[in-house]
Amino acid sequence: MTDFLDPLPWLIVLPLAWGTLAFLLGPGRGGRLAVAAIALQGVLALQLAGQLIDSGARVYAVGGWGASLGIDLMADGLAAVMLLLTQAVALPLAVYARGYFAAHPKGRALFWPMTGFLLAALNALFLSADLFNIYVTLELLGLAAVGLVAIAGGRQPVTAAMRYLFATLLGSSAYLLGVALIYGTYGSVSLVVLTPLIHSGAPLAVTLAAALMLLGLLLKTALFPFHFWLPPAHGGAPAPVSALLSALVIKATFYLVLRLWLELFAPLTTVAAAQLLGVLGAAAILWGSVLALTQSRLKMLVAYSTVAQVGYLFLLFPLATLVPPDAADSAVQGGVMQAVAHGLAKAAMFATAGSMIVATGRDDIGHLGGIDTRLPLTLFSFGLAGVTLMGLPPSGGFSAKWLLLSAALETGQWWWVVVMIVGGLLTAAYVFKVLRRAFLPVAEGDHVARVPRTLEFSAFALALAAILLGLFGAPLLDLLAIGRAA
Amino acid sequence: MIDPWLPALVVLSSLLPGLIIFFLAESRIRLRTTLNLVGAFAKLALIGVMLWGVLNEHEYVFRYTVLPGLDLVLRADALALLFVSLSAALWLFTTLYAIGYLEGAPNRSRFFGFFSLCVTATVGVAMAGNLFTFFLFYELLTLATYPLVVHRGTEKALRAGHVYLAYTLTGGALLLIGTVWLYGLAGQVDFVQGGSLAALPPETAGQLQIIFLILIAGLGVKAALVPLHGWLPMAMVAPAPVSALLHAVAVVKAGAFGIVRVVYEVYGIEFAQSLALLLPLAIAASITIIWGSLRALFQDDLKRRLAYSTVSQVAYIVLGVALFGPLGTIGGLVHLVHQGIMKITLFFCAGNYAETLGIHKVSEMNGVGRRMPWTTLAFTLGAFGMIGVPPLAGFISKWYLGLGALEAGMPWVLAVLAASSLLNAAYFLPILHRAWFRPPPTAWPHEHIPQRGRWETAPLLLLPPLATAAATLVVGLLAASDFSPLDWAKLIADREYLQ
Amino acid sequence: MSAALLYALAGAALFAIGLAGLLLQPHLLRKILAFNILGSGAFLILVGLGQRDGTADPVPQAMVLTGIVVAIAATALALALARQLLDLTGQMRLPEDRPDAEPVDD
Amino acid sequence: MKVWLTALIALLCSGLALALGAAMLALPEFVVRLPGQVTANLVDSGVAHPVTAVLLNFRGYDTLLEVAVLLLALLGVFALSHHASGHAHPSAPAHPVLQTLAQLLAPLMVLVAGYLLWVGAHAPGGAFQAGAVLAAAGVLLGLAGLLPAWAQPGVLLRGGLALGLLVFLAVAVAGLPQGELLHYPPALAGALILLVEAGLTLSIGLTLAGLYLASAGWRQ
Repeated sequence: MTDFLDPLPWLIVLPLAWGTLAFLLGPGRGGRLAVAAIALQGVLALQLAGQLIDSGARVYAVGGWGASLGIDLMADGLAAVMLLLTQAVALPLAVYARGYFAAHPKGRALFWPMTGFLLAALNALFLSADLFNIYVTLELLGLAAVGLVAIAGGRQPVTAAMRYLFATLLGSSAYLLGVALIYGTYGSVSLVVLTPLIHSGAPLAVTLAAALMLLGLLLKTALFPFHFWLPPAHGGAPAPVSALLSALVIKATFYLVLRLWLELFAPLTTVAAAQLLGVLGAAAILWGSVLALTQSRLKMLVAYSTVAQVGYLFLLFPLATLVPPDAADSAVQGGVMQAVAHGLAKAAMFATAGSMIVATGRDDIGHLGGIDTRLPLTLFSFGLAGVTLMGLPPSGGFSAKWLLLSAALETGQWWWVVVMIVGGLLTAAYVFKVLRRAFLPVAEGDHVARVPRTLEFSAFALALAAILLGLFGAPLLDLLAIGRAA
Repeated sequence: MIDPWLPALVVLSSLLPGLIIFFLAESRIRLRTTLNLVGAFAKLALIGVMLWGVLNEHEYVFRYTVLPGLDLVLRADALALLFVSLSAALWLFTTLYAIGYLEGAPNRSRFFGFFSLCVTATVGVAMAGNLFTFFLFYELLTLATYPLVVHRGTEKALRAGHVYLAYTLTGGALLLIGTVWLYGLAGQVDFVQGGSLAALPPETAGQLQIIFLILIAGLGVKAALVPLHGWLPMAMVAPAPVSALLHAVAVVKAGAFGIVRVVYEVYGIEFAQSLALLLPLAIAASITIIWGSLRALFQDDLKRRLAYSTVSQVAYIVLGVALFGPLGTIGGLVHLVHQGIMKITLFFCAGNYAETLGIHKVSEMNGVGRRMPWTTLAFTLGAFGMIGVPPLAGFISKWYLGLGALEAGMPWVLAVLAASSLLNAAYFLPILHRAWFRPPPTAWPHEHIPQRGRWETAPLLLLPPLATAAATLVVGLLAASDFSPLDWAKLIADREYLQ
Repeated sequence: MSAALLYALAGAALFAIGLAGLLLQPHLLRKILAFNILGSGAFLILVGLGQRDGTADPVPQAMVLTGIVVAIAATALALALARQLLDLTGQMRLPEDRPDAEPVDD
Repeated sequence: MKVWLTALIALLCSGLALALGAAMLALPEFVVRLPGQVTANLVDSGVAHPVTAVLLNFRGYDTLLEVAVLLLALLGVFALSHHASGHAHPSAPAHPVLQTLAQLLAPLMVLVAGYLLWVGAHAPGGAFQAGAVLAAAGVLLGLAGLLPAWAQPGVLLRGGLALGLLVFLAVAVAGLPQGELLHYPPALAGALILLVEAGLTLSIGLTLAGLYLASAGWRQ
């Protein structure tokens, strides 16, 4: 009977099931079901992590066939970390969304089913060990995300969704072409089978495939200069959606880039390519931060901040490629820590931004006066999230920055140090641009309403988690180490 | 065994009240006050216990591993306690003063919340056991003081806040770079008496010199070393209690204290000397001393004049650090305490003049001594202390600094001290002359608080400055006795020069 | 050089054409068609390379069936969005949206 | 400027095509071959047709997610039609000849769909082909103005749309006690696959039809 309760398959089946049931229940229904189910998913993710800690990484053959004929799922430390992040972000956001759509019903009709499918896609993607199956999860993820962006209707969101759809389809098509080439070369799409086969002397088709797949995924991750689609999409969607997209969806494709780079295509990676990724990351940090600083709409500011924070993720590649193993380890740890910290903090930031918009009735940084007296907890949460993004201690963001900085100095790549420090200062600039406004008294003609308690506390939980990650990050790194043949 | 937890408790004793106060309704005045005072007294009690322990060679260390190779360490050693007791004592006075000062003002929950966070950060800085922990609280201090600086919410305040952030966050960034670099070279460097870097291979000397430069630059911003002092005079827009705390204990002292830690307990004074790092530091300090005093001369705004005087006075501490030899050390460390007591007195008084009579400018102070004799008396004591008139606190500091200069073989420093003393006199005595001997104007600029019987102003505004003024006198007179700041500074100096 | 490989080469051409169309055509309907050509190219390559040694391979065929359904779903959503955009803006192309200029529709 | 961009993109695309071609012509021998494995395991797969075996057994998990993708697309369309400027109204009744034709054809198409579903087990065919034919019938009736456009599907319709995925999920989970997700006991495999396919046919038919009918009512 233990097989029946194995958490691994349920992490994929459960969200699919409750998503479908929510659709069955009818427009706007299923919120309570979702919260309960996501809580259960959290338990499952913890249980899975426990299994890994006890007995190491595991491979799961769906249908009992096993690679290459069947599809394998694989759970190692990296996957477990991402799964934990996903459920940890989704649960408070689900609570938040119930309150948000109660106060702000636009777009609630199909939010829950789509969110169910989105979470299913994420969990499936993190667990998949089959290149073609990953393609299917990518499409499920992409369509769910696009649907959620358009969910509230209106000119700007629909335009953003259209642009986002083309970007994500182009990305997954490039990825699919890569898969086709890989299958055409080796006759299999199973990571387990392929990893030992690919070596530095691989045929041109494989190099081409690697380039296509990575490019497609970078487009979906909105790494500069592929970020054009992100700000309108994340800035235009309803707050809970923006939070889900910024916190999780782009992390999924980053996770794939990381996996492919570190494992499947490791023999093909070069220092030049890694430096290029780093340069793009640096450009993203500076460009995104500067644009965030120039925004007048709160959610657009937060969206551009995502563009910038994505850049930090890619600094790990030059720091982890063809360098001494301990430096590489700390770089990868830093990158993953950044992904987790940013996930929590950005979710909190979009959630608090949503609360402020609900309270002031407008998405305008110039009219935040009075927030600090009416919504102190919300503003406090925004500040905490900002601290994480700035990379100040104690926070997950700081731990990430620390690990990346040490890796940079250890490998003598001081220029990344400069980028990270400057990026941190720019982040402070745009975070305080919001805070200083919120400290002002209410302007004439403005009115700041109270918002439901659930909005304030769910956002606070996320921000607090981002901070606590800085104090209790060590166990996460231990989990991450499982199954990494470093 | 509770010992390891004592330092953590000292931090929590103001952190928890602060966090609770944030979410208190504006009207819950009594509860807020109680929380503040309970926190303050609890802190003092804990410190008392640890003072006794440390005197008997006992150490209180709290250690928690954040990441592999990255520990959060709180250590209550002699040096830490010197600073912690100062902060805790002055926090109590400032809290009382602030309660009186902000009576009926808006956003008091926010104010006292951040006020407590600010003190939390300061004691954290004081008890930090390694550079990472120090950096953590150093940044927390920046974040906690920003809302206090912009508290009034005026355009001027917001601009000042901007400048303040620009300076301090950049300083923090430099400190971070230096810390990471040093950790990369030497692993995690805990603060230990005599320093720990001397053991490194000689070829790293060059890097160590650069790192020292970066660290001092990062710390110099908060310590307001010229030319990194630009934010300090602007931050004067903050309410008086904030300025008092910023100048006497919190921000500038955090910077100066950091320099003390880096020189004595990271590099080690001998090693720093051997790397030829002390002379440049001494020169920088001397320039700051003179420059600050010169600028102070030309300020008509009372608080700005005091601000520039702070710039110059804090540099005394750095100067003492830079003088190789126990006497210089004693002079610098004891001034850390003395300057705090004297400067907070002066700011309390400045606040009183402004709150009671609306006096903001030196030129408006004619005859104020007759209207507010007690406040003016306190101000006079503080000013004389600053000038270095025996037997007041300031005299003790300058005396030991002078001896230290000779001991370190830098006689030119005596000239600097003399010059700055003259300048101090030049910008303080005119104020006293106006206050005592000029006839009062027919009407004060803006009289908020009328004379009430023997009370020239609100009791909560009058008592704290009198207390601290008295302290200025006492620490000077009883410098030779046990537990005086001087005595404690000697204890520290002995331990730093043990080897 | 087997017939299957010929299909794959045709697929490569289709993919390139589709890619160019997707990037260059401003009209949404053309973009959507271009995406379908792009996808068909990828499918052809998958099937073609899969049996380049002459033996029919059911696995890529099944994969392509899956891919086709996914492509249908994506196309349907794209068409619906384009249609909605036509209703909202009166044109079948992506406006140069500057979200800052947009009124927040609440 | 525009011209140069166009030229550049055209150049890059043709470059890609050439690179792909070159890469394909330089491929080594296969390392892994699946056709053999497929035929070897066909007996246990429960169906005789290799593609169906891969689609619903060996790689059934892909299909499970793919069904979710299809339903998700429909959700997206529904979400949009929620805010469609014009409210859904049936298109004008078509010419009587077309109407009668549609009425005649629709039952036939349902029959064909049933056949395709059944034949899929051992010859080309199966749930998707069957579903497509069903959908065609739906669209035909819609065009003939015999079906209302559905902006707001009722509970029954939602049930029909969700049925396929739910059945598939139930079957997938039913395998867990014996082994892994989607594990079919060889003895039951045929029946289970037919069950899944039956559910899928209905839902896919409704979904594909819905993708058309849900947006049919929007005003131009």
